[in-house]
Amino acid sequence: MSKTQNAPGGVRSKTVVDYLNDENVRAILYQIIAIGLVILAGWYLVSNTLVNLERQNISTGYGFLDLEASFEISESMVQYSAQSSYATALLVGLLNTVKVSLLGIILCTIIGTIFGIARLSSNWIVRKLATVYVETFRNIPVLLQLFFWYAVIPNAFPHPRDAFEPLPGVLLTSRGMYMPVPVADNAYTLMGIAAIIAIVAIFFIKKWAKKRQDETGQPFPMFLVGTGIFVGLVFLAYLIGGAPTDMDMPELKGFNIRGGYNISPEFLAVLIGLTVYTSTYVAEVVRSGIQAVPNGQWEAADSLGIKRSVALRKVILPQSMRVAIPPLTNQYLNLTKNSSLAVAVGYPDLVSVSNTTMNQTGQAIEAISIFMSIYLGLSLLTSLFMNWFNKKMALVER
Amino acid sequence: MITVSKANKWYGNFHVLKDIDLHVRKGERIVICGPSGSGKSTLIRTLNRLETYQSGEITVDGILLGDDVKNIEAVRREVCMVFQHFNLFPHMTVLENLTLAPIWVRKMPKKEAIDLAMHYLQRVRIAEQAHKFPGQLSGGQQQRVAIARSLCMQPKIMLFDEPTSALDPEMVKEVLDVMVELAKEGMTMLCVTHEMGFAKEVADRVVFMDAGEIVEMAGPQEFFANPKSERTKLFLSQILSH
Amino acid sequence: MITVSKANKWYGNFHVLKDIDLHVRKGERIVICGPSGSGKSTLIRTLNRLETYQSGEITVDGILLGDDVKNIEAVRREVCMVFQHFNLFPHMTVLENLTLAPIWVRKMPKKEAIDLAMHYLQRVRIAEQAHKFPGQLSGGQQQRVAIARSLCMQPKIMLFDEPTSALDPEMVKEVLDVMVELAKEGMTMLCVTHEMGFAKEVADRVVFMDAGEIVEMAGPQEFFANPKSERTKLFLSQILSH
Amino acid sequence: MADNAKLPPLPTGTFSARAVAWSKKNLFDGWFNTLLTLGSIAFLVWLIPPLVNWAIVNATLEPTIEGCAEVTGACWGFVNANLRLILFGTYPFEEQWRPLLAMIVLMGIICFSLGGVKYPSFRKAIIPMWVIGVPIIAILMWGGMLGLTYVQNSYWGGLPLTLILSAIGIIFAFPLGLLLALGRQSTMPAIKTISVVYIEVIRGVPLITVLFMASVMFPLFLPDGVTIDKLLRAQIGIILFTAAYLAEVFRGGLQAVPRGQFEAGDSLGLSYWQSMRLIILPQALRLVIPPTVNSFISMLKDTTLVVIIGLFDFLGTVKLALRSDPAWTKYYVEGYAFASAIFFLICFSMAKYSAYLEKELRKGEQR
Amino acid sequence: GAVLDGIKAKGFVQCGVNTGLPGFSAANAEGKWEGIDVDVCRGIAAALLGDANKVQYTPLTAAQRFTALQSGEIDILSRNTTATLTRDVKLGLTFLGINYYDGQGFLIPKALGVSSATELDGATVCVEPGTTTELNLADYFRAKGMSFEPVVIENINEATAAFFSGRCDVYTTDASGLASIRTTMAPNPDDYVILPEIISKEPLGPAVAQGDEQWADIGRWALAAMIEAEEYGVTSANVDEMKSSTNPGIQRLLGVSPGMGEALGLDEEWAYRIIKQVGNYGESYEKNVTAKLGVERGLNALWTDGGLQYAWPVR
Ligand SMILES: Nc1ncnc2c1ncn2[C@@H]1O[C@H](COP(=O)(O)OP(=O)(O)OP(=O)(O)O)[C@@H](O)[C@H]1O
Ligand SMILES: Nc1ncnc2c1ncn2[C@@H]1O[C@H](COP(=O)(O)OP(=O)(O)OP(=O)(O)O)[C@@H](O)[C@H]1O
Ligand SMILES: [Mg+2]
Ligand SMILES: [Mg+2]
Repeated sequence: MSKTQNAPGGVRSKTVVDYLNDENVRAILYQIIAIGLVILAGWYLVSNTLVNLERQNISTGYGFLDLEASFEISESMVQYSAQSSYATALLVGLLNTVKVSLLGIILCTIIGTIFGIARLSSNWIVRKLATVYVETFRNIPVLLQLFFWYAVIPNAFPHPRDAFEPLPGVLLTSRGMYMPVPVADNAYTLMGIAAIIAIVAIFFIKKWAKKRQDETGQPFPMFLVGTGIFVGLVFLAYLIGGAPTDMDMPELKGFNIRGGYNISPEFLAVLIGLTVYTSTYVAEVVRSGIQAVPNGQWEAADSLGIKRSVALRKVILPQSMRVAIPPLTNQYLNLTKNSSLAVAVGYPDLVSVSNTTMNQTGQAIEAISIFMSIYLGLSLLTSLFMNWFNKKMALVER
Repeated sequence: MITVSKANKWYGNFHVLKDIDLHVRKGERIVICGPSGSGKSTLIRTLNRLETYQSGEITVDGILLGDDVKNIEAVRREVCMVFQHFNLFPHMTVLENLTLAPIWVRKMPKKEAIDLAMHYLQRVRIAEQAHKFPGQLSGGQQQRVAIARSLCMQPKIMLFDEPTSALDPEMVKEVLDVMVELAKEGMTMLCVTHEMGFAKEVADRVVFMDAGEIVEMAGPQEFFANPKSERTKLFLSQILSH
Repeated sequence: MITVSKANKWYGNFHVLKDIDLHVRKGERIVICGPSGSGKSTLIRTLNRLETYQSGEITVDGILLGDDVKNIEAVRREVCMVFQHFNLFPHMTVLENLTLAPIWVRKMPKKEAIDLAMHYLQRVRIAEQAHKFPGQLSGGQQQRVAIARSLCMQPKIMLFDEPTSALDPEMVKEVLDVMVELAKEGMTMLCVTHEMGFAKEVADRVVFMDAGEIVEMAGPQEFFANPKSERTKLFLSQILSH
Repeated sequence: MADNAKLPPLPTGTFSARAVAWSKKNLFDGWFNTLLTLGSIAFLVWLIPPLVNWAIVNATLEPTIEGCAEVTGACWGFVNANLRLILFGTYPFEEQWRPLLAMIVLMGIICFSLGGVKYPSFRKAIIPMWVIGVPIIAILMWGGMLGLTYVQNSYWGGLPLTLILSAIGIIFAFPLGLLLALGRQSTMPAIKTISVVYIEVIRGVPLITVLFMASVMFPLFLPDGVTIDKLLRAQIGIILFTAAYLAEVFRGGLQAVPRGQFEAGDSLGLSYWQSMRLIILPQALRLVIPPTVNSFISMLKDTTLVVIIGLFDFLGTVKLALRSDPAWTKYYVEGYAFASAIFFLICFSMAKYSAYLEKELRKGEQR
Repeated sequence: GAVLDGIKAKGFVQCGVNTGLPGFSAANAEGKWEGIDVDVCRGIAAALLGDANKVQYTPLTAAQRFTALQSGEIDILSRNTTATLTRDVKLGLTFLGINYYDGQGFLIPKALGVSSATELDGATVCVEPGTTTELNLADYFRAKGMSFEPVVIENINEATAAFFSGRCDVYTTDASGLASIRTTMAPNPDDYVILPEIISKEPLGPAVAQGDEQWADIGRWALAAMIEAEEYGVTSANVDEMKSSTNPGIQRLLGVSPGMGEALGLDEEWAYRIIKQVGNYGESYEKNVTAKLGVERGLNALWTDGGLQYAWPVR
C-alpha cells in the first residue's frame, strides 16, 4: 500500500507503536513466529534423531535398496525373485497396491451406485435390503471385514486336486481362481495394431457423423457402426495372423495348478473387503448427490412434460455428479489408504513388503519414509485427477 | 380452457385449498394475488399436476386431471410453467435448455428444434446468448430464457409463479415487457404476481386469495378502484402505499 | 464528518472505485443509487473498512482510515452498517444481538446494555419480540432489529446497503418508516437504495454512481426533475417506469 | 378459518385390502419391480436359514473346549470363557471393576454430551462434565492414589481402551483441528501454507503409517533417556491424525457461516477473536456436530488398527483370547463375529443418533 | 549403569514380550502374562529387586521390538528373538544367552504323501513375515534349487486358518510352533506330519541394549543360574533343603558360600530367590512349553541329557 500514514493534524514520523499497530506489519510478525516455531521443532527432532542414530550405531541412508532382498513375494506384476534387490521388492509392493486400489475404485463405484439408487427405489424390499447392506458393512471396522473375507474365501472352494470347473479352463480352488490365457503369438500383436486403427477410424467417423447430423438433423447409428468396425477389424487381424488357438490352460502339476492366470485368495479378500466397505460410502454419496439436486429441477422437467427416466438421465444425474465428485474423491483416497491393511491377510502390498524390509534391515526411518511418500504421491495423483475431472464437470458461472 | 370446481387440497391436516372454483376461457389472462402463504402457488401448481388435489375436479383443455398418467402427460404438453427461481438446467447451454423438451417430448429433429429455439430466443430478445450457460446470465435474462423454454413447447396455457420476485428492480421491467407482449398476442395466462402495474395493464380478471380461499375475483379496474372485501382492502393498502 | 478524496480501489485488474470524491457533513442524509455492479456497495463498505482501498484518502470523524488497527477500531465504533440481508446472529435472541457489541466493545455493564437495547427496540416498535430468535421473526422485523442493533452502538454515522431489497413488498414500508424517523432525528446517514420515494422524502443529496464513478450528485428535487447526464436519465426511466 | 375447516378424506377399506394395495404399490409395481422383489426374497431364503442354524440352533454357550468340540454350530463358549479377557485385556484380574466403572463413566459423559445437542439446558454442563470426568477416568485406570494400586497403561486393553483412545482422541484433536481450520482460512500465506501442508500430508497417508511412525520412529525423535510409552504414542498419533480430518470438518462449518456474519461482527467493532468466539464458532460448531459424531465413529472403527502395532484394543483382546490357549485359536470366526456385533451396535446407534441430530438441527434452522 | 539405576529407582523391570505366543509369552484367561520368556524377566526381577512380580510387561510386535529397546522404553527384550550377527552388531544389542534352541521345520498334510522337505519343489508355503523364518525359507529352497510360492500372513490366526483350509501345502515356522499347531489347532492331528528336516538354527534369547554392562551381566547370570540350578537338581520345591547341600557348586549358587552376589553387585541370596520364586529352567520349560505346547525338551535338554543347554558356570 502506498498511502501515507499522516494524521490529519499534520506530519509526524511513525513510532514503533505505529508500526506494531499496522495490520500488515502484524501479519508478517505472526508469520515469522509461526515459521520460526515450525523450523525450531523440525530442527529439534532431526538433531535428536541424528544423535540417537549415531549413539546406537544404527546405519542410515538408502544404500540398502540395492542389496539383495532374499525373501520371496507370492504375487508380482514384474519379474521378481529372492535374488532381486529391495528396490525391486518395494516396486512389486507398490504395483500390487496400485492394482488392488484401482480395481477396488472401479468396482466400488459400480456397486455403490447400484446400492445408492436402490436406496431410493420405490420397491420396498429392495430399498430395505440396500439399507441393511449399507448400514451393516459401514459400521463394522474394515480390518475385521478383511479377516472375515479371508476366513471365508479359502474355505468356500475345494482343494486344487478337486478344483471346481464352471467353464472349461476356469478353475475355482481354495488357492484362488485360475483362468486360461492365450499363448503369445504374432497374431495378437497384429490384433492390437488393428484395434488402434479401428479406434482412430471410429474417432473420425464420429466427427463426420456429428457434422452431418448438425447439418441435416439425421442421426447416425454410431454405436452399431463403431462396434462393427472395431470387431471386424480385430477379427480380420486375427484371421490374417493365422488364427492361433493355443491357450495356456491351467492344470494340476505337482502340488499346484500351473499355467493360466491366477487370482489369489489374498487378493480377492482384500479386493472384496475394500470394495464392499467403500461401496457403502459410495452408495451414500450417490444417494445424497441425487437428493441434492433441487426439487425445482424435477418440477421444471415435469412441467415441460419430460419423462422421469429422461429427466433422471439428462437433468438430474449430470448435476448430482457435480455434487458427488468431491466426496467420491475422498472415498477413493480412503480406499487407496485402506489397502495398506492388506498386510493383515497376507496380500503383499507396499506396507507388507516395507514391513519385511524394515525388519530385515532395521532401517525403520528409511522404510517408513519411502512408503509414506509413495502414499502421499498416490493421494496427490488421485486428487489431481479428480480435481481435473471436477473442473471439467463444474458449472459455468458468472 | 381450465375448469376448477370445488377443488380441495390438504397438506396433512392443513387445508391449503378450500373449495376453489375457477373457470378460465381461452385467451383469458388472469392475475392471482394475495398474502404470503395464502395458497396461490399451490393453486397454479395443481393445474399442472405438480401437486395432487384430494377432492373436487379439475379439467384442462377438456382433459380431466386425475391419477391417469396418460392424462397427466397430455395436460403437461399443453400447460407450461415459469417458476420464481427460473429452474433452468444449469449444466446445459441456453440452447440445450430450450431444445431438450421438443426433442425428447415432441420428438422433433434436432435441427428443427434449434430453429424453433432461436425463434423464441429472438422473441425474448436474447438470441445472442444462445451458447452461454444459465450461470453466466443475469437474473432477468435467465427468466426470459425460462419463458422461451416454455414457449418452445408451444403450449396452449402458460402459468407464471411470481416470475419477477427474485429479480433486481432493473430487471423486472425487461421480463414484464416480454410477458405483456405475450399477453397481447392472446396466450392464455395465469400469473401469480404482486406487480400491480402489470395486472392493471393486461389482466382480464384479478383473483385475490387468502387462507386458501378465493376471496374476490373482478376485472382490474373494479378490483383496484373499489375492492369489496375488507381483506382485499387491507392487502391493497399495504402493497400500494410505497 | 466523512471526507473521501480521490479514493481508488481495484479488485485485481478491475477498477471498482474511480477517483471518488465525497464530503458528508454532520447530520446530512445521502442516498446512493445506480445500476447493479456500479460500486455502490463497495463504496459504503469502504467507509467502514470492510473493504480496503488502494489510493486516495478517507477520513471519518477526523480519523484517517488506513492500515492502523487502532484507527480502524475507532472508526468502527462511530460508524454502523445495516446490511441487505440483515446479518443478525441467528444463535442469539434479539436482546443478545443488541447487547453483544455494547458489552464487548463499549465494555458496558450488562444491565445498562439491556436497558439501552430495550429503549431502541421500543423505538423500532418491536420490544415485545426481545426474547425471540431472529429466525422466528418476519423479514421486516428482522431488519428493524438490525437497525436497532446498530443504534445500540450509538454511532455517529449509519450506513445502509439496500436495507429493503430483500424484503417482501408488504414489509418494505415498516422498515422505511423507521428509517424516515431516524433521518428526521438528524442522524448522519448514507443509504444505498432504489426506493425513490424514500429518497425524495428524506435525502439531502442523491448520489448516482455508474461503473465506479460518481456521475451525478444533487438535491432530490433537482435529481429527479432534471437529471443532467444521459446515464442518469436512462437509469431513472428504467426504475420508475413500472 | 375454523368454521369452514374440513378434515382430509381418510383412506378407506379393510386392513387386508389396504395391505394388498400397499404391496401392489411398493412391491409389484411393474414387471421390473416384481422381478426385483422375487429375486430379493430368493436371496433372503438362501441366506437366512443356514445363518440361523449356525449362530443359534446348533451353537453352544458352554465355556469349555470339550463342549465346543461337540457342536457343529458356533462355539460361543469361547466368548463366554474369555469374556473378561476380551472386555478388559491384561488389566489385573481383581481390579477389573475399575475399567468397567471408567467405561461406564465415559459412556455416561458421551451420552450426556450428545444429549446436550438436543436439550440446550444440558449444554452448560458439558465442559465441566469432561473436565471432572476425564481425571476420574484417569484415576480409575491408573490408580496409584486413593488406595487404588498403580496399573501401568501397558496393561490396559479391551473395550475401555477402544473407547478411551477414541474419546480422548476426539477431545484433544478438537482444539488442534480448530486451529488448523482457522489457519487454513487465514489470509496470511505462511500460516495458511503450514496448515494446508499439515492437513494434506496427514490426510494423504494411511493411519497405520502414522501409527507405525508413532510406535517405531517417534522414540528416535526424542532426546536420549526421554521415553513416552507406547499407548501415549499411539494416542498422540491418533490425535494428530484425527486433527487433520476434524480440521476439514470445521472448515466446512466455518464456510457454512455466511460472510455477512463476519462483516456484521466487524462493523459492530468486535475484534477478530471476539467475532470468532461470540459469533462464528457458536454457529459453525453447531453445524459440525453431526460430522464430528461421524468422525468419532470412524475413529472408533480405526482404533482397531492399533492391533497392528501391538496394542490390545477390543479387536486386539479378541486375538489375545484366541491365543490364550492354543486350543481356542480355531474359534476365530466366533471371536470376530462377537467383535463385529459389538462394534456394529456402538457405531450403528451413534450413526443413527447423528443422523437424527442432523434432522433436528435442520429443523432448528427453519424455526 | 544408567539402565540399572533406572530400574532400581522405579522398582520394577520393564520387560518386552511377544503380543501372544503360547508357551513363550501369552496372557492367560485372567490376563496374566505367562511363558518361558516371561520367566526370564521374572527371574531377573527376583534376583535384582527381590520379588519376581516386580516386572511390567510391554507387548511388542516384531517391527517394534528393537526400537523399543534402543529408545529405553523397555529394559530387556525377552521375546523369542533369534540371535544373529546383524542384530548383535548393527542394531546395537547384547544377547544374554539362549533360553530356547529352536529350528525351522515344515508341517504338511499326510495326504500329500511327502516324507522329506526335498520333495517340496513347487509347493505353496504359508509363513509369517518379518522374522528370520521368511529368509531361511527362501535360502533353503534356493540352496536346493527348488521353487516355491509363499503366502505371507502377518497374524498366526489367519496364517494357520489358511493352512488348514488348504490354501497352502506346507506351513513353516519354528519347530516349537509346528508341534503345538499340529496338536491343538488341526481339525484332526493325525492327518498332519512334521517333516524331519530342520532347515535353520534359531537360538532364541533375551537381549538388552548395549551400554550398561552391569545390567547385561545381571541378566546373563540370572538366566545361567536357572539352567545351572536344573543341572544341580535344585528346584523351587527343594531349594531350602539344598541350602544345606555340601556340593560347593550349589553352595556358591545359593549364596551359602558368598562372593558371587557381591561380584554382580547384588546380595548373596539372588539366585536363591530366582529358584524359589520362579523355579529352575527345567521347571519353567515343563510348566510352559511342555504343558501348553506338548513339545518335548529335544535340543533344550541339558547337555548332560544330550541337549544343548549348557550354562556358563556360576563361579
Ligand atoms: N409441502 C408442503 N407441506 C406442508 N405445507 C405446505 C407445503 N407447501 C406449502 N405448504 C403450506 O401451504 C400454504 C400455502 O403455500 P403456497 O406456497 O401456496 O403459498 P403462496 O400463496 O404461494 O405464498 P408465497 O407468496 O409466500 O409464495 C403455506 O402455509 C405453506 O406453508
Ligand atoms: N470480491 C470481489 N472480487 C472481485 N470483484 C468484485 C468483488 N466484489 C465486487 N466485485 C465487483 O465489483 C463491482 C461493484 O460491486 P458492488 O457490489 O459494489 O456493486 P453494487 O453497485 O453494490 O451492485 P448491486 O446493486 O448489485 O448490489 C461489481 O462489478 C462486482 O462484480
Ligand atoms: Mg408462492
Ligand atoms: Mg450492492
